[in-house]
Amino acid sequence: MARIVGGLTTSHVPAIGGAIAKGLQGEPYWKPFFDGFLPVHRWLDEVKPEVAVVFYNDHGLNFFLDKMPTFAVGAAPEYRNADEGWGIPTLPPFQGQPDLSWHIIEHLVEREFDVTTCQEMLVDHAFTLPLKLFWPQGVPVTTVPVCINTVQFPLPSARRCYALGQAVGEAIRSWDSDKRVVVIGTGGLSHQLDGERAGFINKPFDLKFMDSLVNDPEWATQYSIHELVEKTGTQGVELLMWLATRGAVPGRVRKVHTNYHIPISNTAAGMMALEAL
Amino acid sequence: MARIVGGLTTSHVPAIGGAIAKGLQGEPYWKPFFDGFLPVHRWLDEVKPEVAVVFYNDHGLNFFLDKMPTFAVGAAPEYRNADEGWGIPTLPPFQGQPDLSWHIIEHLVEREFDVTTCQEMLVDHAFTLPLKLFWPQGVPVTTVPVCINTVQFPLPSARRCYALGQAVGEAIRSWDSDKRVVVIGTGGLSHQLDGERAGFINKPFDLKFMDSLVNDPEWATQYSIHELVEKTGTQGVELLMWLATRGAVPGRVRKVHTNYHIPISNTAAGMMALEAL
Amino acid sequence: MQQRPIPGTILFDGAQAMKGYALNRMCFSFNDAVNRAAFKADEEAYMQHYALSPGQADAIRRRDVLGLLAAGGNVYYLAKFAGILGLDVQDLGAAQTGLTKAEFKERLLRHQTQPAAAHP
Amino acid sequence: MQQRPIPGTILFDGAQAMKGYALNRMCFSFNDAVNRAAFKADEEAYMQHYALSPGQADAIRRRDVLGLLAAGGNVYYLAKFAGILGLDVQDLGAAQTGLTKAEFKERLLRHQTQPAAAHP
Ligand SMILES: [Fe+3]
Ligand SMILES: [Fe+3]
Repeated sequence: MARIVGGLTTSHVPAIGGAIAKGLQGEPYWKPFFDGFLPVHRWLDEVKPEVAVVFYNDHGLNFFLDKMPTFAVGAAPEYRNADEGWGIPTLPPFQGQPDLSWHIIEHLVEREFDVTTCQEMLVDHAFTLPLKLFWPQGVPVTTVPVCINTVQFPLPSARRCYALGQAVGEAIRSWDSDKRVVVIGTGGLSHQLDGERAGFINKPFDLKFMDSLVNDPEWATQYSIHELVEKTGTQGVELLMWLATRGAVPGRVRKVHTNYHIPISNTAAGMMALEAL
Repeated sequence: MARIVGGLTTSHVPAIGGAIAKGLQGEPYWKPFFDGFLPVHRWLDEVKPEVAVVFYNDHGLNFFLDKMPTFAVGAAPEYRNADEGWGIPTLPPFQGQPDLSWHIIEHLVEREFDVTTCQEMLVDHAFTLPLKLFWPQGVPVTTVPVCINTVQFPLPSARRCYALGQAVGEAIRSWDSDKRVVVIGTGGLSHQLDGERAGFINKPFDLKFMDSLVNDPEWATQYSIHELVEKTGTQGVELLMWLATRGAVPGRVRKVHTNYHIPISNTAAGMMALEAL
Repeated sequence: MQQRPIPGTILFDGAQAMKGYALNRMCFSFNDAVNRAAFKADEEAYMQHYALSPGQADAIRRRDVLGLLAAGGNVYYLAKFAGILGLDVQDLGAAQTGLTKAEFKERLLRHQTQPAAAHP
Repeated sequence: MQQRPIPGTILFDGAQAMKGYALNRMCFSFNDAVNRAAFKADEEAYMQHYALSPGQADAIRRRDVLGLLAAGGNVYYLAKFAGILGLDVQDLGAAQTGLTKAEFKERLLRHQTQPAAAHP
């Protein structure tokens, strides 16, 4: 059976793509952000994951309001990146792991998750940039994207996303394979792009949330989506991806490294690497 | 609050569209099928539903395998029919009831159904023909389509579909409106189009299933999807729509009329009208 | 998840869906009359555009329904290919069961006399 | 479901999604460079093709971000319109808060010194 080595979470602001393309990682603005990944690179060199299951949210590249899924699971041989409209460079395709995709899909439907299955799926910055951040020298993992709706309300509750993560974790651990799997969640932390409240950031909540993921992973499931928007901003709800990730890495974890930096673009940028024990 | 007047279920074979277009309702082949609807027309004249929530399955018109939802709910002002590739006449658009659509969507997500929301949705023969069968003089109801995946395995279980129906029923009954709502489920009964087993029909199971919907509505939820395919054929699983419909009309019902006729095309054609008590 | 096979039946699951993606994508395109005409005008070019596997293309050429199912075809999409050929579901049933259409219809009719009370 | 409003925030729910469908559909098309060019070449014709409401078209003409949100625009799709204009999220933030871009950035930076221990 496959083994989950741990969970990785990070913010996924589009501007990161520009910074990577222009080689700005050492600039004063970017250094505190990119430096946070260095200890994680060393850890990944040790544990050498071969597959990544990635919880992310689409930002209007693959899904439109004509067919907006709550949960979508990729089941494609490869996932192409594409123009999102603002000129960050398009990355080469990412390799899929369709046998794991279908194993996850079957397990999720059996567990009464009503997923949308995607045999073709364009992946946006929320999927691509974190992979480049964790593996700047080239992405050595095959992938399974799991997309959670944060575009259109009603959103799935924090509790439902955590349960989704748990079920995905069960599926990975019952996958008939000897591969090492890492779970990744991208998005957040607190930020809001739209409305008069644009620029909202809530550092105390973010730090408490990051802390909870280590030893009290269900802490955030006490909040409704409405409360989470209130506390973290309209885009801060992307923390749902972090919650699903932690749900997939069950039991106790060791904190490999964390980073928190304000601001990248309009975002409180967070990063965590948790090793499964 | 809105009131559910009852549930209607019927087979939805494409050939029905040709028969209606050519006026063959009185021909010996078709008469036993179309005559089954006459008592239901009288009942509908009495109870006068204003809105129909329709459980149906898409046959490759609106959904493809790039984005195949388990459950999809329409939220459009109108639903267009379109060419399905075999030349049955395309019908004029059907009116939506978007406020009810959104009320149902919000309730379903709150109840942990992970629906796909469709603000644009082409509807195929499985949606259009039953409305023409129940209202041959012109469709007087606005509509909310709810599509259940029967194209690609894994399918949602019978139990899950029944629970979906129950949650949709709760949503209708908590809709802030004085409208009379009828729930419709289309598909089945036993038939199989593909493979060496094409032409399979199981009359004893169909009759037992129809019987169970009156007084023992959860009876069919004892079966796995695999067992249902075994007992009713690869397309016989469309009975999931009937189950969801009965889930939405809770409690005791009065049998207004039923009909069962073999064959229409390759299908054991069934029809039921149940009045909510 | 191993389950006992159902004779004469292929369940369209993940394995079939992967195998048949190109074929089903082509058949899905047949919803559009323009695409049906393009296929009829040049079948080979059309199949090449959709990158059908050699086995899929061969089954299309031979109008081999069981071959199309084995190659990952899904009955809901294949029905649109049957539409191009002017075949109805009873033609397909006959082709798959090795019966004439008359024999296939006769077999359907015989189900009328199945006893209602047999154990389901 | 009445919930207490969050100041300065419109949740993109069913009501907004219905109101904004045409506008968001247009903005979704801006993923494609060809469509961005077509919009730039003739904004009025492009908006007409997507059947924008008069209020939506007006907000597009005035580059009025708050107006676009009020007209049912969703921030994820509107971001693609901002891309056409060469605006980043801090330009948008400044425009919506009535600050200069420098002031808006300054305000973001001040969050660094929020005490970690305050009640979340
Ligand atoms: Fe984001
Ligand atoms: Fe059908």
